[in-house]
Amino acid sequence: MIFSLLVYAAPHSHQAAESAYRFAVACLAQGHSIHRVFFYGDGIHGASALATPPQDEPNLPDRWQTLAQTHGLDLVVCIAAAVRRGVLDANEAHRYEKPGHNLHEGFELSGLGQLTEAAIVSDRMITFGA
Amino acid sequence: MIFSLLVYAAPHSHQAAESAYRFAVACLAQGHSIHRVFFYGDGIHGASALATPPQDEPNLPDRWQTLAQTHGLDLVVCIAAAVRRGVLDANEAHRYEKPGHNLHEGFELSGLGQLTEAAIVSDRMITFGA
Amino acid sequence: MTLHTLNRPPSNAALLADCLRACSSGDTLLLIEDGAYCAQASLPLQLPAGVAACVLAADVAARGLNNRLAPGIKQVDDAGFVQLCCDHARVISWY
Amino acid sequence: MTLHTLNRPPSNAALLADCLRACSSGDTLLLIEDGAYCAQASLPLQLPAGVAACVLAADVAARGLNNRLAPGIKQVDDAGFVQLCCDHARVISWY
Amino acid sequence: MSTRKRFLVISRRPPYGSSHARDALDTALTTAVFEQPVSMLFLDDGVYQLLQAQQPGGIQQKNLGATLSALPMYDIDQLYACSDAMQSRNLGVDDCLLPVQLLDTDAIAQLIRTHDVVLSF
Amino acid sequence: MSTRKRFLVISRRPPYGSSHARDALDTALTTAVFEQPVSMLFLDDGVYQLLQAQQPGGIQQKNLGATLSALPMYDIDQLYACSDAMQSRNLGVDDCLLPVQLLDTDAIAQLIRTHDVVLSF
Repeated sequence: MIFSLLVYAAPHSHQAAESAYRFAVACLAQGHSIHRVFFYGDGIHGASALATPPQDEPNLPDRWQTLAQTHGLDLVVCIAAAVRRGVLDANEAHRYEKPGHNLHEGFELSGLGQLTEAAIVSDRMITFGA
Repeated sequence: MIFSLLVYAAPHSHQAAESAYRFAVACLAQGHSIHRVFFYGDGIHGASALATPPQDEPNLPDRWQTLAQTHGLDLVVCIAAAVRRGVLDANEAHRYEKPGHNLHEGFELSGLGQLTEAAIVSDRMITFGA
Repeated sequence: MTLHTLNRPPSNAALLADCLRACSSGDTLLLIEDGAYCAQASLPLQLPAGVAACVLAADVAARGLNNRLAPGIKQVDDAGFVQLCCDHARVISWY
Repeated sequence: MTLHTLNRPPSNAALLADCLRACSSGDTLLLIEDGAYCAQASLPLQLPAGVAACVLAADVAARGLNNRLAPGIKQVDDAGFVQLCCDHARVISWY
Repeated sequence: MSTRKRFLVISRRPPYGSSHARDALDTALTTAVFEQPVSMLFLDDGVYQLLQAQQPGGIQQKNLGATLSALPMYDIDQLYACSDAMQSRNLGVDDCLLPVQLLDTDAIAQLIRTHDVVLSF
Repeated sequence: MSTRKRFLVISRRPPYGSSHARDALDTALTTAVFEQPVSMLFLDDGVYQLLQAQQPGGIQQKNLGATLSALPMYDIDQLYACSDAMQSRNLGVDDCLLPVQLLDTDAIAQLIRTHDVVLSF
């Protein structure tokens, strides 16, 4: 089956961010495919390149990137939610004349329409929220 | 009177972040002083230099900085909460070999002890939480 | 005496109950943010004896609650919030 | 048929009630994260007819609930969660 | 994207206190822009979004009620609210800023079964 | 910082689902390290933090119960729980991983009056 996930919770603040990752791993292990993981609301913090959890806590942005590389997932971050909360790629940083950018490699900023598109082309859309 | 504030909610996600700022402005307008504003939990996102809200939404990190400059407030961000969530100053970025830093000017990272100290030296400690 | 702020709607019944049971005579309850919904006449607060309730005016207006408030609940502005903090020895935030 | 996931404790009574009223016969309720507290024998769920409930095993263990579960509620692992998604036409997250 | 799916957006939170209500609304609007049929269901404190005369200027937020009023212009006219949630909050359809259909428990379960994708906020 | 104040940390959330419980605990520990007298009060779902046999390895989190057990070593031994919250969750003091005093409504209001600073999570 084709799955897509909506992540609507931030790592370290709500368990839902970690639950989403565990679900994705289980999904792929069973031979399903994941079309897209869409990060929305506070979930966008899961795409931070600067997140530096203690050694005994998982680094979810790193893990998502690795999973995406291995399995060809699409990691899309809602651009409106991310920009207002301070997660920018190089383009947005340039556009708004900000001193740096912090979107983790392997993620891309795009519109909310990518959530709609994911729901259309996937057999199942699962939300992990807080 | 001497006030200190604990901000435990992120801008754009919970109204409490904005309520805290409004309270601080009212506090200073009445001639009270604010010893420290301490950002903890998701509140640390209120110290992001990269936050870029739409024109018709307030940029709270900018506003806090201006308020701090004008009135000599101390804006302290819990270092443990910030680093795991991806808000770093230049020192922490260097220490963890991260490609950039995003702590807004006018804020500083420090330990949770600064919350205790603020509560001790202030007449009132007010929490704005989510 | 304690100032209690509460920022969640009445559907968070456990929070409201904990807040009210923590009130002593002389305390004040200030409803802020989504707590403004707790100030409605249709959902009367069971305030302990000697406890006054008020609500932040900007939050009432934002939510369209101006004509729905319980009569005993006073609206205060931001300056009033600050004054309430001064008038009470400590502040507890219920959220 | 719908899979409902719920990740809040029973104290969020309004959420649990909305979830249960949205269930039709043949639906399944999967309790995850803090929703695991809803699987306790001491707080029996009022499941509509034809609705099964299960709970994510890792969340039960994390919270020390292994000896407190209601007998009718099956524990599933992450693979079981995925399978439940496949077995139902849609998934609703209650949070 | 030639396929069409029936979307249901469930909105359970009050406006302004958190971004949930705004995000639900943006999701519904975007879905409509992508020419998918979308319904909205207001449950629990979500029905407070429907209250007239919201004036959020004092809290530095945009008027959510004004955006809600515009839903029919985006062809989002399948708007539903939980009758129990309305009644227990002393809200009637006359208090609402746009027309909504009230649904009881059975009708809510039925509504869900007629949609392909359910997104909740 | 020669002044001493009596701190009360109120912890109302269950462990693991969100960071509130962990943050409350870190606040109490830090306050103790700064040699201030600190009490903890567990209300509502916060009493679930006290349950024995927590094994959060499967959800990639640290054992909060283990940290709680260490509180007396930091001279945090004024630990209180709401008796109603315990009872309605079918929890007794024997189910708890460390000794707590149960307080009824009057005692909770009294406890608050004897503290200078109250931080709630």
